[in-house]
Amino acid sequence: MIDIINTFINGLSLGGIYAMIALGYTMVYGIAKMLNFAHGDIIMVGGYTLFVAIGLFGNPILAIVVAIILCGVLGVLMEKLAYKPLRGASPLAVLITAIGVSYLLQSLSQIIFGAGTKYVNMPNWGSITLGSLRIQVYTLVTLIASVVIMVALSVFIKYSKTGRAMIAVSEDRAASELMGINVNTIITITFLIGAMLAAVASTFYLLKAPSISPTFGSMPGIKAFTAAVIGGIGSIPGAMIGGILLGVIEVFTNSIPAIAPYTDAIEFTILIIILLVRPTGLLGKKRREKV
Amino acid sequence: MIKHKKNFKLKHYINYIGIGFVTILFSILSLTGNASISLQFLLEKIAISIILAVSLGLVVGFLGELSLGHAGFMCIGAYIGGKVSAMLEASLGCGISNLLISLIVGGIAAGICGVIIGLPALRLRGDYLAIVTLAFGEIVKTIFINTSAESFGGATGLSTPRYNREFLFIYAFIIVLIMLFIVQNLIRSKHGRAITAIRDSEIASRATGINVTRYKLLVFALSAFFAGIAGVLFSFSNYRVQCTKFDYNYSIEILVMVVLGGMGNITGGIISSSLITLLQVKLATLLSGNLAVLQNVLYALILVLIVIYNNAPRLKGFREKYSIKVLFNKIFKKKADPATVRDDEAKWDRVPTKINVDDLLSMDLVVTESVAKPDKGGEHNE
Amino acid sequence: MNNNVSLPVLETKNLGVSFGGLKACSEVDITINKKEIYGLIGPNGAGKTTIFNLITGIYAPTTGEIYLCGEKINKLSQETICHKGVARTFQNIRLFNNMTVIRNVMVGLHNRKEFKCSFIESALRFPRQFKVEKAMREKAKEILRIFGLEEERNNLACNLPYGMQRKLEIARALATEPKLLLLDEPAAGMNPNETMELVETIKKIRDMFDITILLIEHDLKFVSGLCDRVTVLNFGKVLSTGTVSEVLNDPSVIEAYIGKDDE
Amino acid sequence: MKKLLLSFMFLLAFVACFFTTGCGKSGNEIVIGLSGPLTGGAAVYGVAVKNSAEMAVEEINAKGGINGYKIKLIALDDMHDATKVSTNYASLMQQGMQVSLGCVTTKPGLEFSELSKGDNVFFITPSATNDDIPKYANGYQMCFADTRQGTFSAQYVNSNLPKTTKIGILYHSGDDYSEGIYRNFAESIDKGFDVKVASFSEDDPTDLSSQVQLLKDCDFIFLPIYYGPAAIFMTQAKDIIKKDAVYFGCDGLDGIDSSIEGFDINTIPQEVSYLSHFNSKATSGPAKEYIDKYVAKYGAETLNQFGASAYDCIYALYEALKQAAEKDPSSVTPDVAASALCETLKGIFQGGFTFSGITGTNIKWDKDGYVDKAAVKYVVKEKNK
Repeated sequence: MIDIINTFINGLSLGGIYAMIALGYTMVYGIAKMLNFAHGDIIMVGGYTLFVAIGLFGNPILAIVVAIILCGVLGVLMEKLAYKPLRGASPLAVLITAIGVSYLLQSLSQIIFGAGTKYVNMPNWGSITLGSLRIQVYTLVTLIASVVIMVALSVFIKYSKTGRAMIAVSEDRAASELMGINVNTIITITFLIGAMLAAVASTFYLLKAPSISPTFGSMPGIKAFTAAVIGGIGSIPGAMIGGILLGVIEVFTNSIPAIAPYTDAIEFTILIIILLVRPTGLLGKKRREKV
Repeated sequence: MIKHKKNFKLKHYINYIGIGFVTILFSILSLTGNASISLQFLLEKIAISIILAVSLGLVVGFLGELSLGHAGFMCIGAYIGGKVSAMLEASLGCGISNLLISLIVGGIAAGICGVIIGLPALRLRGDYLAIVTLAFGEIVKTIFINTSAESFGGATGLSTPRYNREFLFIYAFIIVLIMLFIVQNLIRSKHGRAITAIRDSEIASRATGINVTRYKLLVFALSAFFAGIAGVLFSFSNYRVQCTKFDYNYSIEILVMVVLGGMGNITGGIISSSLITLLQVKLATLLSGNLAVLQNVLYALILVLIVIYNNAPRLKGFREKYSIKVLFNKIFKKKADPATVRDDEAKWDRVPTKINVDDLLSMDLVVTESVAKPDKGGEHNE
Repeated sequence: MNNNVSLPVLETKNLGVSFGGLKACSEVDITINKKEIYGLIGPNGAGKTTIFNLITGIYAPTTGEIYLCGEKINKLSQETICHKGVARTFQNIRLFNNMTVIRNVMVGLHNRKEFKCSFIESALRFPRQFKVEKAMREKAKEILRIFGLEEERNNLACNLPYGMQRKLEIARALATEPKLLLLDEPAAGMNPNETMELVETIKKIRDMFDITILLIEHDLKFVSGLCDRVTVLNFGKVLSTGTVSEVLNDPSVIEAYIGKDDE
Repeated sequence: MKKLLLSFMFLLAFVACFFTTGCGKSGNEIVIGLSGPLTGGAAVYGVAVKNSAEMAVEEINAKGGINGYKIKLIALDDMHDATKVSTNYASLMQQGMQVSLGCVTTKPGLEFSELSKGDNVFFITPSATNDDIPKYANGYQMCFADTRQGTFSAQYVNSNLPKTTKIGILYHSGDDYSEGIYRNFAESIDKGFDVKVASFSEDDPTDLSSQVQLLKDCDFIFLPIYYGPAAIFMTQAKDIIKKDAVYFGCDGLDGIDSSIEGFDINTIPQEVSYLSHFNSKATSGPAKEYIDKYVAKYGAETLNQFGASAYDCIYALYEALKQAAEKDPSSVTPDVAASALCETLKGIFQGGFTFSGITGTNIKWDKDGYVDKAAVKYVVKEKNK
């Protein structure tokens, strides 16, 4: 029983991380209408930044701030250099560019940092014991922080002027342009937020498992994409639910030795089943094409 | 077919002529012992890439559905076909009969999976379908990687007979020709028209009586069948089939070939798949030692620049002035009038590349209810 | 007009559909006889297009039945309904934009018996493929000629002017050899000249192809010049049915529709 | 239009490619070929092998080469992808490869061993551990084969641990190296042990917390995995697994204390040890010399047993070729065909050839090409007192 609770808490915290990455995916998707396949690699860049920054400053909090800022800048740069020239072009063209950017980031990081694994000295907070239940502190921190961030993001989107402009752009870009919303700025801000969330996710990843390599971001990226789709791509609460669901499933299947090798297959099968039952994800808007 | 001779257009046959020329040229070179091993290996790879790109092009370019799991079908073909060929090796050896049987079995196995994955395609669209196909590919991979060593080889892969490299690429190119024959005729026929109609507007095609279900399943099955064929060829061109190869990255690579070639453009797909394969092999074999890290940077840069150059709306003027087509037309004094597509028959293999944003990648059709929306250009009541 | 004793081409009984709690239309009874041109009018949001969608199988009715020549069609798929002989156009034009004009019509010809050609025959290039293709092309040209679109046949559909696109959509629908043709605002966006021309064309095709036509339109001049009978809808319910002049004099119609007309 | 444009751009690249490949075999060097993952997820192994081999080649060339001829090493990138091996192999052959180090990793290595069989190219792989790699007469291994590592480890467990020990295993499913060792280990340990098994399936796992949960009661945890995932496991298990537990791995664990920049093994309270042929913490002898040279040249990050093994491979080839040249100078020249050289080398390797390097002394090869040398248990870190 204790094991199950423990596993569940681990799943929640992993899910929180997935949710955070999925948020980036889903926001960029909803607003810029593109699948940013390079999103996973921003996590990787965030990881390397933390590695360098902790080495430089020693202070993890400062390093995290630096990583968030740098990833934000990278997200904006990526958008300006690679995606903005393609605004208005076929979304598949943008998809291919995103893949190209992803390759580029991976190989550049290998050139700069080498192929080896780097280990980031994140603070170790130890664990707390509640009866026979022992929980790692970082698990709790991740869980709480991700909930706080999600709530803050929801509030920001719902109540701030920029947030509402984002909703408008995602609903109808042309109309919002006519209403005087600067679509380019909104898209840039979306990329900024998405990339910053990725940096936060990368921090939590490193708190869990402090090692990074150039391909560090690709699997979390795909998993988070899956999470975003399970929740209904474009939907912010959907990304949270999808992420947490996926995290819990992953940790549980991993904890049963007989099915552990099939973890990926199980996760993806659940995804397919969910989509067959609800074709637009758990919280995706049900859209009926107007005739 | 004699009565159609007057309509003979080089354009119709350019793919056959191109591939046929390459096949004959290199067959002669190879059979007379003038082709190097690396050329033979390269040609095998190119043939497999062409089959993959053209078959994925059916789904993405002509049917207008995004598939990120093409490697999964290839994986099934490679494993099933490879297993069959390994079993037949004892009785038939590794000859043409073994090749044919394996190709058919592997292709059909993949085709059946194509129908299975086509079923969600009836319900899902856009990214949702894309992620289901991606998931399918990963599931297939995970299942094969966890098989026992006796059945499908497990982690070290399935050991399969390798076909004589002097002949395999010739057969592979003949298969490419057969595939082109089938795919091009299909696209050119009324069935192809129905498929492109579904891409342009599913609702209108239903209203026009097109059996959308049937055609979607058909295209998925056919595309998977050819991917399976490519997989079987792959198993014959390698000593081992290892499923780590067939991950989503490989599916994306095939998608890149399709997109760069121009969606719904078979000739473009052939050219881009050959050139990308060539580029990758050349980059890998040229940049040895410390330079190897540069190959991905170069590949990524080439990819991004080509896509931006070809698609950026701002560069449109530049493209129109300096593209090769304009140059070509200047040299041969041809009129290029984009508004009119002259000679409908000549354009059968190429449908314009622009697929509606919302049709392929997103589903923006947010509809509150089915009540009528304001009239377009009609009177404005209230 | 109603002297034809054969079964009505279209008959709806107590037809209704609701989305969530909202009743888009209810208790709609329409009977259309052979070779009639029947109008469906009403203010925006009255449920006219919804009825089209119900007839063509896009929505499944919540209540009631639809009969086509006496055959119940309300559980069938869109394709089957089309095969049974119902073709339609759309309010917001839905052409196959990336295909040429002639191909748009050829898609319409797809399911005709005389152009049957199996998938294998096409893929392997049997002689029938060529024969069928040629015959389809000729037939499509013939249909385009009626609408004066023959010259445009090799243009991309999306490059046509608006009026021509509307005509092309009708041509495509006609190509499926329908018994009943549903036209959703065929004259929308046309100038008076084009509208008059369209009236003639619609009458011509009714006689030529021996079909029955049900149309939605706002332009009362168009409706009165064309329709034998009309039904007025409001809030998803039938207000009145009869000839144009009968209906226009119905006080409930005047109040609900004409009275509110800003024009 | 697009396609023409595209084809033009690619054609340029294509033509450029052909111009630069024209080099072929140049001059009088003995060519050693190698294919390994120089980029991508497994790059750290490929880079280590390439660096070390390069270093050894430079040293040998500085000494005057073999039989008066310099050695040239050509290392191509296969990205740990078996399908890239065929073209790499062909390209190496075109560039005049006479003898080879094969592939760095197993999956491509299996393909390489089949390809090289046809041309009868002698290869000795530093690190492709699968049992099938030296399947044919032309293939040799410098590293231990998977089955041997599994059985060695099991023997160690059987003879040194009390039967009450709770044994845990963490392996990487879908990875041939890890699965190979795990299966042999599981088969060979005595039935009396209480064994718990956990696995992960990603190449770069980011979270092993559920595996840690599964193994938390074990006293002895066998880790037939590479050091990257192992470091993650140890970090996550730090406070959960008993402080007096023992982590025991195979040669993949080598480098855990040195190759991960920023990772301090001393923060792990448990004992960490592994069975290997090379100790990257060696404080004396030739191994120490190698380590110092390597670190000075390439840094510690890619220092691991893969590299050491590659260094030994080159030197073993050097010694063997030297012997051959002493017998018959004409048999070791840049003009000798790969196949002929292979026969010469096979004769030497099967003829009582022994070699002492940094991964062992008196290294011998049996008739199947498997290496015969001592596996030593290295304790990287003792348990905290």
